[in-house]
Amino acid sequence: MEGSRLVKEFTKGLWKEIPPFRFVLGLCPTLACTTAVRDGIGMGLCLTFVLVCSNVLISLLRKVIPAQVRIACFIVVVATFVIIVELVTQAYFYPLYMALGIFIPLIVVNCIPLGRAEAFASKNTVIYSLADGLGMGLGYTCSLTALAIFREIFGKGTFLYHHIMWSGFEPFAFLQKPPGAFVCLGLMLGIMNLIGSGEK
Amino acid sequence: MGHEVWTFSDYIMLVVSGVLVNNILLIRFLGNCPFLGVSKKMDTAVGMTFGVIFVLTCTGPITWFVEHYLLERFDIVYLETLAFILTIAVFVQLVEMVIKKVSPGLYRGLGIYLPLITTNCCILGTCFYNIRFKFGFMPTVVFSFASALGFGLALIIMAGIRERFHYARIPKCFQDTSIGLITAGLIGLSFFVFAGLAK
Amino acid sequence: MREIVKLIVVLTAFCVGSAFSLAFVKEATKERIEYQKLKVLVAPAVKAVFPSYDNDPILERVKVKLSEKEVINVFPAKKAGSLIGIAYEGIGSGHGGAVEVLVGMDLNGKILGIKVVKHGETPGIGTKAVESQEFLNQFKGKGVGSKLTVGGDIEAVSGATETSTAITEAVRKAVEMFPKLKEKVRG
Amino acid sequence: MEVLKATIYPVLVMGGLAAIYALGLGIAARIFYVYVDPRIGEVEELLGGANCGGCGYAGCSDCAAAIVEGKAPVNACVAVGPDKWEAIAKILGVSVEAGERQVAMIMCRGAKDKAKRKFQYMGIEDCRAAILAGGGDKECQYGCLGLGTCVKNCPFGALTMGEDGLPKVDKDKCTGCGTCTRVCPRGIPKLVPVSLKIAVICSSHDTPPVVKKICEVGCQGCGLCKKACPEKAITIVNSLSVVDPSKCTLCGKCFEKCPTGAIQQLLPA
Repeated sequence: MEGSRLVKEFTKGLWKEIPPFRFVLGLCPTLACTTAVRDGIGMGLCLTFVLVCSNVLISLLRKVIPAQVRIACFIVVVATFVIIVELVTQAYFYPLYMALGIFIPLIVVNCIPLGRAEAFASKNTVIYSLADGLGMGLGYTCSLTALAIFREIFGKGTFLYHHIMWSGFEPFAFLQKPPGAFVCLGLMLGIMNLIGSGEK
Repeated sequence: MGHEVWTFSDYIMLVVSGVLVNNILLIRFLGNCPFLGVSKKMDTAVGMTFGVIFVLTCTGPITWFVEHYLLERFDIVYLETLAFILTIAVFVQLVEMVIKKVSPGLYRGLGIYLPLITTNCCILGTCFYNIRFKFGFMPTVVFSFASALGFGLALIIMAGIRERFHYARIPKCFQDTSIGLITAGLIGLSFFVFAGLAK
Repeated sequence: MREIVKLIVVLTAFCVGSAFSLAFVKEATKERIEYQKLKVLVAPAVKAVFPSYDNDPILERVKVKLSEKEVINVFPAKKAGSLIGIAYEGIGSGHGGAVEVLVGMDLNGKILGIKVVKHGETPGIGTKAVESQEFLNQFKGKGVGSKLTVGGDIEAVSGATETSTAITEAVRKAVEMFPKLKEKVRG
Repeated sequence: MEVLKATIYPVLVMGGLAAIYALGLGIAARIFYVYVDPRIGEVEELLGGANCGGCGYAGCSDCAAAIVEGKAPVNACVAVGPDKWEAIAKILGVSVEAGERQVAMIMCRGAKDKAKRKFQYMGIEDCRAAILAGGGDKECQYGCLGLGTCVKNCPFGALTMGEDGLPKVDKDKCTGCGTCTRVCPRGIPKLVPVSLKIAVICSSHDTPPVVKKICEVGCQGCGLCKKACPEKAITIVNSLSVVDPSKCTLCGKCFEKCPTGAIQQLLPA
């Protein structure tokens, strides 16, 4: 029973409530950081780290935080982990840090960590919060990666910066541009809905 | 953008750049969650626009002061994220309280959008940009205002289009958010016309 | 009143805790971050100014204190363990702000090569001087004792006089520092 | 020791910043304190939460405030049932005035095969759009266009489009919020008490010859029902018969006389 709930909390983030498709939150990095596969995966993992850590800490402190100032406290906790991620990527993955730029500090206002803190971690025990955070984070990473694979291969003709398309391939540059990101995400969302509706 | 002296035409270019060329929503990708969330109806879109313009024009300069007179002074710029988000959250809550007391009518129109604005990344993002572009005080004020205006412009255009979706036959799987995103892409494409108008 | 006190205590406690732990993380990553930044910004330039070396000049950088406020990074190039030259930055003022030039010197005070690291010159005009290998090669072989002035021993790139002057100024300043730095790095 | 030294400024500055902010908020909360009746929140929890606007207020929280202030009746929110009204009344310490639950009823029987069409409409699937194209494709200018604007807009999913091209109301799901009456360009769905036994299911004010020509099932306003009624419960208003439910005894005489079956006894829900 215990184990099955744990599995459920983990897997719901991977398909049933996969952000940002089923759960339209955290769109800005989804659009901005998916021009290359490396950036997509990097962004996803940064967010996963912040989400897991903040979920665990908030769930540990949930009895201590007074209700009136809980949002402010959540923000401080999330911001702390965001700065840690910022410093660590800067120290060990500098090119990634340069590519993601302003979007690493902006994880703090990405609705996913705050939303999960409010909706889940503040009401559940540590172990479930951990599963929830990990599932949601990995789900987000998968979405970003999928979008990035599509945009990088067709928009640039490369995969992880290696040319993989045939030599005469003309990259579909629109996909690399901001409007291409919107259209691409919209189409993917539509296809997800189509698959999802077939399941019912 | 390391100008020493800012002339009037520089400011005009900055506004053009903020509103049209580098539109914060469509080109810089900031503030997309509320963009899709509140663009279903025109009146909510207008309410949100005014909320963002007000909050951003105030928090831009405030965070500028925090950065230059507090964080830089004590050499703790790495705490920027924490200090900024705290400042914005507190400011928004303060404004909410003041409006509630002083003008209940305004509160009913604008108040419900204020809590949403705290987590609107276009606010925090623009504050970061002000610092990264090494703006002085006045450019900060102007750029913050222009960004908010750009946000509002895109939001209101979007709301106008989305109200028409009622009358369109959209395939079921594309309804709502999906078609919203594609529309946003097409609006973004039209904003490319302005590229080259200003830096 | 009790409400206010509670509010202050909780929020302050959270912020203090956060700042405290972040300061530790910052201290732990400080060295790495500086190294990474230099590696991305300066390493290609170091490669350009020295003909050959086999160490990691970025990792072995030496911080030299010029005055109370000015600290300069000096990158030593070594071959088979022995010092063959040092590289460091000189700064000149160009049309669009400071122009930073990395200058590679051998131990006798001769310039091995120079490379512009950072500038804000107008694309297509000032950048002509930044990119012209012919212009930059003029500095090779000159060094301590050379005049290093535009119109003197250096010929400006036509159409980019201001930038050429700024680069020359940066190199001149760097060369002037050489004797002082050489001692510090050796000792 | 070095490391500890590096923590001094961050801790002092951030701690100070937080303390000042918290103090500011605390003081502001005191200066700008607005008394909010805690009952408003409680009442709002009990309301529908669909912000349907059926109560005539800007939203559920607005309605809750009006109920607590006594400007709106306890049963102002039609979207929730009597048990919720009682709960609200309990919070306020008053009793519920008896108000019957209302449901929507589609006042047209002009199904696809029963009412004539002027032309074939192939435009946008929305009644409001169809009205703009020559006033709709039905000959009858009062009849249901059957493009489902009410169905799409029902916040509770109580309406479905039937095979015959007329919307059907699920009385269990319908909350009587009135959204359908507002969105319908012809105002065909009407709110009626759930216990209503008799109704004239037609909205046409056309004269008898006109109705006869264009619709098999409409009320022509011929007046046969009026003559048949022993209780004088029926009147003809603008070529449409109207039943006064308080006088009607459900004797059934009118049903027999009606040439089109527009006047009907309603089956118990």
